[in-house]
Amino acid sequence: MSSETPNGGTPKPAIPPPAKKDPALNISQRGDRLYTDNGLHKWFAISSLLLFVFTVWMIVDDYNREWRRYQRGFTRLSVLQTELDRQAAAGAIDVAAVNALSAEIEAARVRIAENAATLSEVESRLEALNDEFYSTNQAYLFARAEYDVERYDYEEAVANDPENAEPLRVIAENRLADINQNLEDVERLQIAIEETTTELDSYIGERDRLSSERDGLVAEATQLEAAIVTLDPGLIRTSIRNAPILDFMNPSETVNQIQLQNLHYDAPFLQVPRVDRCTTCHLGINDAAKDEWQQPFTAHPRLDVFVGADSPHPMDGFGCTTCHAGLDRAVEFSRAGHVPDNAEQQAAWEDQYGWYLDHFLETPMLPMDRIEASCLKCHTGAGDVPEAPALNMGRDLIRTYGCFGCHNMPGYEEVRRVGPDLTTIGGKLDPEWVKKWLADPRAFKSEARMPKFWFNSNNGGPEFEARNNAEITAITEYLFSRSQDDPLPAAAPAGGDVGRGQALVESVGCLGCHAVGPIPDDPARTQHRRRFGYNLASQGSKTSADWLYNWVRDPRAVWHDTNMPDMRLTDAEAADVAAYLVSLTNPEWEAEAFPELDEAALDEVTLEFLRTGSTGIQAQEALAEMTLEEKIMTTGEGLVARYGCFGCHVIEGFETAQPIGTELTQPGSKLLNQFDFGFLDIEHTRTEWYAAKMADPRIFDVDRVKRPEELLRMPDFGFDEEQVGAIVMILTGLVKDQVTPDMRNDLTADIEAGRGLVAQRNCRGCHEIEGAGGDIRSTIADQGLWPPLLNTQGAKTQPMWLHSFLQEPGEETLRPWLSARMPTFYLDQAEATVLGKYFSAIDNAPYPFIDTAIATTDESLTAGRELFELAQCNLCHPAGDQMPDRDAADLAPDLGLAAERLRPEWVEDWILDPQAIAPGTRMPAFYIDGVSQLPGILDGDTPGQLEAFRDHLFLTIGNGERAEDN
Amino acid sequence: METIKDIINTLTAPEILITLAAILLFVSARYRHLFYTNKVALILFPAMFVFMAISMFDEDFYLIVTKPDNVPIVGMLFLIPFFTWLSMREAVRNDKRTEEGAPLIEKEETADKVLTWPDLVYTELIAIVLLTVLLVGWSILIPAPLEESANPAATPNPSKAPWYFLGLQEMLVYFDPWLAGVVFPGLIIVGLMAIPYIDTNPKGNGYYTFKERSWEIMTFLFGFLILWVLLVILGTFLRGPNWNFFGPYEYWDTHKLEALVNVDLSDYFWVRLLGMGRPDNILVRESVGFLVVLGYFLVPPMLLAKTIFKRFYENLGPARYHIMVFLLLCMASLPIKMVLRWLFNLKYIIGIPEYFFNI
Amino acid sequence: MSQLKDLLSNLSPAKLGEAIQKSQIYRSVFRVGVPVSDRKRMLVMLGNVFLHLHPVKVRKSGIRLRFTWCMGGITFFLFLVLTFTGLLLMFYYRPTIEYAYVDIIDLREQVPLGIMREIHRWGAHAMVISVWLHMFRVFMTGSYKPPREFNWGVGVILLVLTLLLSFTGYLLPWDQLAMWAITVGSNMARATPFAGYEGPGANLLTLGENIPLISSTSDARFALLGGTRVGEMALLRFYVLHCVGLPLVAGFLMAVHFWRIRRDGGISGPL
Amino acid sequence: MSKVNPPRPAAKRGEPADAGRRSFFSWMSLAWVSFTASMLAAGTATARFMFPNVLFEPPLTFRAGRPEELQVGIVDERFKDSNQVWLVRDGGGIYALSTTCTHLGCTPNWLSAEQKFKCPCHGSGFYITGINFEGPAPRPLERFAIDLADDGQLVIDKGRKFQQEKGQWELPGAYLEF
Repeated sequence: MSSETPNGGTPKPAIPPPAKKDPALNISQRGDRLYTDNGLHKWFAISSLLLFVFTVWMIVDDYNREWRRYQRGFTRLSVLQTELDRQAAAGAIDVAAVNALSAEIEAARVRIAENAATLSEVESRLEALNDEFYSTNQAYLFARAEYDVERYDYEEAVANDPENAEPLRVIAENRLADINQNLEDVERLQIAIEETTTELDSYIGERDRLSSERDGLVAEATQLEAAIVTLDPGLIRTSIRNAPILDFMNPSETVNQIQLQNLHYDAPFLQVPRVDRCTTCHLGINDAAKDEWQQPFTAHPRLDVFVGADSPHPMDGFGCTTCHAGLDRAVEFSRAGHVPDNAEQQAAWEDQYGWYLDHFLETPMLPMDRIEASCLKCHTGAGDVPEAPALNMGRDLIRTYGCFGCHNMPGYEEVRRVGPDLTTIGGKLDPEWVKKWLADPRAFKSEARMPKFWFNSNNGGPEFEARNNAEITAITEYLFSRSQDDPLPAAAPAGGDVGRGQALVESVGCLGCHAVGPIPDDPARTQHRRRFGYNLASQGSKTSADWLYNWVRDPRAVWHDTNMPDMRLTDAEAADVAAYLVSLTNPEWEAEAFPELDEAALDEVTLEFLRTGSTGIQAQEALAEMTLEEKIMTTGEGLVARYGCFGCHVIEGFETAQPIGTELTQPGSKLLNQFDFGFLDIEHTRTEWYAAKMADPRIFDVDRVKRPEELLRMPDFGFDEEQVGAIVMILTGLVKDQVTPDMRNDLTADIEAGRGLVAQRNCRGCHEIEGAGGDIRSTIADQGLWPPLLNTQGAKTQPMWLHSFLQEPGEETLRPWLSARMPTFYLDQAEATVLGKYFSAIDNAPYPFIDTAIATTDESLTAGRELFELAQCNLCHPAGDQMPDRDAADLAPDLGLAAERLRPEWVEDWILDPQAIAPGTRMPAFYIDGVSQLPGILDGDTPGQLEAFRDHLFLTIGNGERAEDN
Repeated sequence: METIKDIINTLTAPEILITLAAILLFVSARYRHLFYTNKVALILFPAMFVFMAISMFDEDFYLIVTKPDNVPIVGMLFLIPFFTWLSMREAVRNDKRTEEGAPLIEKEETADKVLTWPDLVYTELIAIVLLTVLLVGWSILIPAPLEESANPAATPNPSKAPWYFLGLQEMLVYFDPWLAGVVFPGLIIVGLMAIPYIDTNPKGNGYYTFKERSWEIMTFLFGFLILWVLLVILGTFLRGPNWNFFGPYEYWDTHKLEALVNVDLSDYFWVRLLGMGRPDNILVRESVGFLVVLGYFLVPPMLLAKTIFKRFYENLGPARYHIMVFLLLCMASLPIKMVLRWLFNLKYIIGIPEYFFNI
Repeated sequence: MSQLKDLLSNLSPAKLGEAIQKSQIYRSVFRVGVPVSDRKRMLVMLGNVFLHLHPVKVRKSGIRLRFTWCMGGITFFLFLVLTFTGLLLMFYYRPTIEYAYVDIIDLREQVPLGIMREIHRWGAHAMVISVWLHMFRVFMTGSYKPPREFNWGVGVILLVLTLLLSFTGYLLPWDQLAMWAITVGSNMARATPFAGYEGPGANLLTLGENIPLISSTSDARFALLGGTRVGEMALLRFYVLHCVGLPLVAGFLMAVHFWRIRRDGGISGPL
Repeated sequence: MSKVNPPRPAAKRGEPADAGRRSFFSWMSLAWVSFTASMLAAGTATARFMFPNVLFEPPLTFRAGRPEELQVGIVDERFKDSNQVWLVRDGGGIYALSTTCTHLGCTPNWLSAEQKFKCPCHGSGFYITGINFEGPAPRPLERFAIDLADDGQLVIDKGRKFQQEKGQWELPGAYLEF
């Protein structure tokens, strides 16, 4: 600082006189230097080299993305495959035909050469004509443009200056005359050109036709060859267009994306359109020919349902992450949110892709066993979703176990509580049974649906025993004290027969919804709908014959809100069934007795309730003044509220109580930090939490120190692993993602409502609908006695008939040979309409009005009669009063009802190919590949014959309406 | 191994860590000619590095240290001690030279001026290139963090301010937001800007020295290293869910509970000392607090002016002296409040939540 | 042929260099030529708009790395890096809550050289540290002492601006990290005495008995966020401040800072 | 950094420090070559940054309904806004016209009364076939590849275009015969 003034004065940089130091002197050897030049250069060189290396590294690192590897691999494989195809196509070329054509072409050439002089004359004529046409046409166009202007001038004058319009009109009209002349010239020339072209064609046309024919023979191989060149234009070209930095100019390796304007990545409080980039690596996903390829190139396994352009969920409209979840924009394996299906796959992925779970990803992909959860985004109804067995199982479980009783769940707001009405418990059960039942429902029958509240993992220790028994006793006594025991409508007549009863139960259709004892292993899930109703095992140890008699005779008279339909049993039949059910007992159970009440334990519980809202001392005093009866009532009422019994049962005084469970409106989007994992050593994910909770609802109390009233209260349903998985799937599938209404255009409210009602009434317990159901068939050996398939019901029956049949199925007997009967479901108008619309909607059939008037001719009617006789329809079908002489099991439906029941067009389809509509039907096929086997009638004309069948059936047999001939 | 980890976990508790660091700072300054030497550096910094490297084997340590946004603080763990050591070493050397009557290191060359081109310009260019290399390498190896998209409904646990503000967030444990978040930051800025005007010591201008300005340097080091950098490091590495303290080798358990019950001074005075209820009138209730605070800012300046700060008072004149003491008292209030909290669970000296006025 | 040989021999790098240096274009741009003599070295420093930030000669001790740690220069260079990368990032970033987050994802997933974001972020962190170390060094060498008191003050403001720049940039990715760091940070503003609605004295600012003037929509925090929570307006405000407001002020003050270094005698040293 | 240069005896005037000079040049040229190379690399990288790998625009290939939906001689403007394409059906088939004027890229209007496309920017006129006939437009409107998908829908591929002046309208794909 010696030369600079400390007060901020500018130091004048004194330029030293050059004489002092020699500028030519090597500067680095001078004393007034801090560094040597060489040293600085060396440092600069090293750091610059480093900089260069790092810059290149940066570019390469940025360029070298994972997806490029896959795209290269895919191209390589595609080239190989195309080459194989090309070789196959080349091998398939008919060489002889090609050679023959070549020879012919040569001959044609020769002929052309012979006429060379004529040909060139025609060609030059054509050229001259074209020239003339051009100039004439030009003149016409110019004139036309002039005319347009003049016409506009005239029009404008008419509007604004009418007095001077007339001369303008004249000008325009004159021009129009010219133009028409021009146009005529043009058209004349056009004709001349056309004629000359035809003339020319007569000389060279054959050669051209032959050439294109020859090209057609080798077209496939040529195209494939071109395709190979497109795929692989050579190493140098490929490398240059995909080189780092240069790859913005028409690269073949690109990030592919599907933009979905109607589907949103659901960020909080806003919706960002999804941009799915999955196809950047999954390159063959949409190509059925690639179904055998390795991941990530393989085609989607179900192109008929997903991704395919013709499927209900085409890729362009639905993308990938809508169902699979994951980060839509990601193009790197782990960041995209891939989730392994199992530990084995996880190990393989870690090895192969360096897989890790991105904890910042809100929606990682769903593993394959839970992928069906995504269906819930659109398929919001309560019914079954086609092709989603696990999802449907979960919905079955929620419906039958009534999760919505304690938890608010979307879609179940209107569904009634699943448990029996307890306001009349005294007339049905006795307290001792109820206590034992509450203590362990599954000891009574393994298929009990009542969950276990006591003796679970958090209150099962010996120190809880007296307390549990006191609680059970208090609740039971409380319920019975509140019961209004209306007398049963009727007493059971004597003489019910166990054997007859059993036969009835097994034949009239009870087994569509009920099973007796455990259902054997059912991996294909063909019998699970028989769990819809309560299992009938051990009934005799539970209720009286009187009660059962009244129940099966007319369920609604006992409980107006029941789902049980009326089987229309006679009194005697009802008595038989009651007798059979009473005979099903559980002796082991009956031998057990429930322990006596421990009053001290009861006091403890009572005190807990008294303490709320008052001090401990007040509570003690109040307790001391209470009788045992009062204690039981106080405690019972408190316990009903604490455990939320009213969620499933109607209990007097609790009709409007609010459900006690956690709300489950969007459990799949619930934030992870809102879950209490306690001290449980499981992975901290939503799925794991739900799975642990469902397997043992009290599990999160493990290692926690709590007072009894603070313990977790959710009861144990005894779900097995599969059931846990199914429920967890539903829970994780209920997410906040919104789907715009357009996405559901093909999934109408009619279909959703119908599917819901079908599930609610368990129609599929007996019938197959949309390809699923008919569970009762496993109990009926004789195929002829199976309930009808309803797969094409909408196309088959008339809506009006279906409507009335559904409401009153007892009115007419369609299939008198069946012992199983369509029960009366007491469907109201609205419900019958829902089903009618549903069946019509899934078959795309018109609803509700259809035209059954048939246009026919007398000839057709006669032919129909003949056909009917030749085909011997009445061998199996009753028709009006004609009854075939056969076993009931071998009969077919009554044709007398056809005219009012069936849709005419369906009848034709049915007769043409019954197996196509109902595979396995015993209806014979009269047409093989659409060819009539009765050539004698109507000259064997298939459509004519089908119409004749129809006409006979509807007009002659069914007395249907004949349309006006015209 | 586990025992060592447990010991370290215990030692890094805020009260112990801050106390230990303060002691280390003062002891090392006292014995600076022993501590700030090349030998110590050659042992200390490799040791720190080995310590970090070994600690990386601990899962919890690894998790918190490798969080992308924490990487700068890991860098700071080395940079700040290194530069502290470097400046103190230079200072110690200079002081020794002064004692021996030799010229300062800087002075030795002062007369010798060099041309800016190329000596300075060229070295600057090299520095730029090397820094770019560092930055590019850092960027290639560590991707910038990107978590879930913002969600006002889901508060992450813990929620932390950007790392350079974590000192303030740590201060919020001890002071109300209006103090820790507004007044103190304001005072830090004002105080920093006031330094040249308060520090009238003409010595030590333009060279490293400790002896000639030990008071200024110790105050600054205490403020910068302990009350800022250490709190940033503490806030980054040792504060977990619910702003609970977690040792470097401790799992961040969301459910960890700490007893954080604390009481106001008014409570101590009226309830515990006088055995009566707290008065209803706010001013009466908090009168003790007001007296303490007023006393804190009024009494020490006068006392100090007569005793140990006599020299300052004489040199600076009343205006500068009082500003300096006020700023010092504000700075000292943080460690004082910390100690009071640790020892007596004292929450507020003045607690008027009715008017958001808590000290 | 011999002419060609001449031409080729003239093509040696040295001769080519000479030819270039003789050309009018070169001389019009670089007035001085290659600074091989002391005089030219000085003229370079005086004649170049960037280089004349430095004096022509500096004290040897003043440019020793051991003395300066190079932190001021590093800070300035980082500011330039951040300006450059920030400008590039602005091409792909839309400051709206719909797009902010997905734009950042796109920078990561598909934008070529999206590494600009990493350089920007880590550069910002590095700049905060280098500013601290710069101030640390300045304090330890007592370089704030006269005549440099004012420049120290400017430096303190630049420190605050650096922190604010980093803070406003922290929100822009619009992820949880960003939103909550800013929420925690900006919540302090609501405790501003008198100006924050939960600050001491705010409830004394009333009209009459019961018309409070300071509420959550009229306090200091609102001014910062443009709303009562960290939302769309906050994102926009922070974006504008981050990209335009604060850099302008910082650039202005940097000019002052550098100018004052020269005026106050260059890099400090013992008197 | 290299160590401070100890004061050396000043070299004699005029002595060329050749040995130093050689290494001086090699280090310096290495330094500046690699520095320049890094700057060039960084510069091209920055330029590359301006070309993102994806395009947020409607896909080049789209489905345009069934051919029966089009009437002969009527210009179908359904896809004008979304995809910048007119579909025209004439007696023999269907073609897809670009809505971009070949003059300066404005979008012409279809004037059904005059049976022409008229560009509002500089008055270029095109026939329904796309041939230019008036105004400054240098060449006819371009046509896009059109094909029939398996499900019977029209597929327009804007990635392949056909220019009349190059004779490309005769190529397969430019015109869907019907």
